[in-house]
Amino acid sequence: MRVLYFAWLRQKIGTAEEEIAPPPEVRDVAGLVRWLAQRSPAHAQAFADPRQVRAAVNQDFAGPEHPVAANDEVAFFPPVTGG
Amino acid sequence: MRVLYFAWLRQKIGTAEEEIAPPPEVRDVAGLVRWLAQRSPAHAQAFADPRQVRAAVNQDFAGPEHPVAANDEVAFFPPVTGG
Amino acid sequence: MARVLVQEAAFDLAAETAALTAGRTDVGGVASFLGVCRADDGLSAMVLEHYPGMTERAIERIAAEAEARWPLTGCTVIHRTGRILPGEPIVLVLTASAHRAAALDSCAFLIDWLKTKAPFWKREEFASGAHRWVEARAEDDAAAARWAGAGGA
Amino acid sequence: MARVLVQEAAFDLAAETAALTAGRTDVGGVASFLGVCRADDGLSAMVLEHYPGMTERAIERIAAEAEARWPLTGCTVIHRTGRILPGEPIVLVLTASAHRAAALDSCAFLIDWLKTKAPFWKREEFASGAHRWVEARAEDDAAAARWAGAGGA
Repeated sequence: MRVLYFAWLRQKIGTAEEEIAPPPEVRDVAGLVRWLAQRSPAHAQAFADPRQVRAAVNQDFAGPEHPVAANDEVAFFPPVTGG
Repeated sequence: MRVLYFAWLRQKIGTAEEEIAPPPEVRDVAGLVRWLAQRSPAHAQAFADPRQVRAAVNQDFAGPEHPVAANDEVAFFPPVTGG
Repeated sequence: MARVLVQEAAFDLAAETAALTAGRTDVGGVASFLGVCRADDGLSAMVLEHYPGMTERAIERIAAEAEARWPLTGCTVIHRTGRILPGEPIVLVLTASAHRAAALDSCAFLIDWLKTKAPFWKREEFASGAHRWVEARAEDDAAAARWAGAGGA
Repeated sequence: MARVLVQEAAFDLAAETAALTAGRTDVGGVASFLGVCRADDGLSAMVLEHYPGMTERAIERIAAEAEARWPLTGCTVIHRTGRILPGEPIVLVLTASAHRAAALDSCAFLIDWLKTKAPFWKREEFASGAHRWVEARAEDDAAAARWAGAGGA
């Protein structure tokens, strides 16, 4: 599974992208967040307030219950501020 | 009194502008329209349907009851179609 | 104060837009509406007549009203007159503000007003040689009326 | 189909506008919104990050929705990324239609959407050396929400 980070999530975690292989019990975005938050203190800090984090699965916005699978591209980022 | 005509009123009356001296009983825009309509068959035709005619007195839109005086500039035209 | 021009000549959209942001850093958005001559029903040209003097005054007054209702940093209205061919621009409204809503709303307000209250008259000329004066449209009056009482200030 | 560009380079407003009317006579109006970088609070630069791939797809999708909701003859969205200085343009939305209301409304719809749903993130850099990520604004969400369910088609 490919995970991307943008904006301050990228800065806090210290990488823009990582290849991960979460265990089978990680089935949705919320489960993936919980699992990622345990990878390092930096991850824990980045995901400390889930209300500040948005996700996309395969380049579509996705809520906490959205399923994730082995070949997905999952991105995490703050609320968007374009325009 | 200076009277200006625009668009099809100008075309029907055959002039863009005329200098007139209506009698003292012509006190407002409606009275001026009635008086002008009697000046010629062309004037009568131009003012035949007063609902199609708008007026300005001294370059401000004016309704039928707006007063008119000797030194005024009074304009008649159809509803505007700019933009 | 707004820049208001009534002229036969074409105008330069890029230069007019640049003038609203040149040398300043408090402009967050520039909204614009460019009205263009369509060739409906075989139209070959549009001839615009106006009331010199009154037209400029009336546009300056409504632009001042827009500047009072919305916090604009700049406002430009250019309306052409004379003979205009299909595809050519007729009118340009530009509004600039720190925030986009003020720019977008005031731009719509001004073009709705120009359609219903500015002393311009359009005559359509057709390839057949026929011509006719454009009639005012009730939907334009309705669009202009929705601004009455609304907005800030 | 809309023209959608996400790029670091500046864009040419006049050329983009001209492209929407070139060679056609069914365009009655072109509405545009140009978003510009302000220098609030001593800001020295804005740095825009995006999600390559998703950004373009998301904009193309919303532009297609605008084209379904309003009878547009053309639509262009250009959003810059990277480092942008105060006074420089950030985003351009252009919509063209036979009638002005469709152009004006769809332009406002697209810029409201870009502010709340397009995957861009802004970081502000200040003359002091400080920097901060811009936070999403509730009023932008409200502006975008007013389009839900409204509009034609």
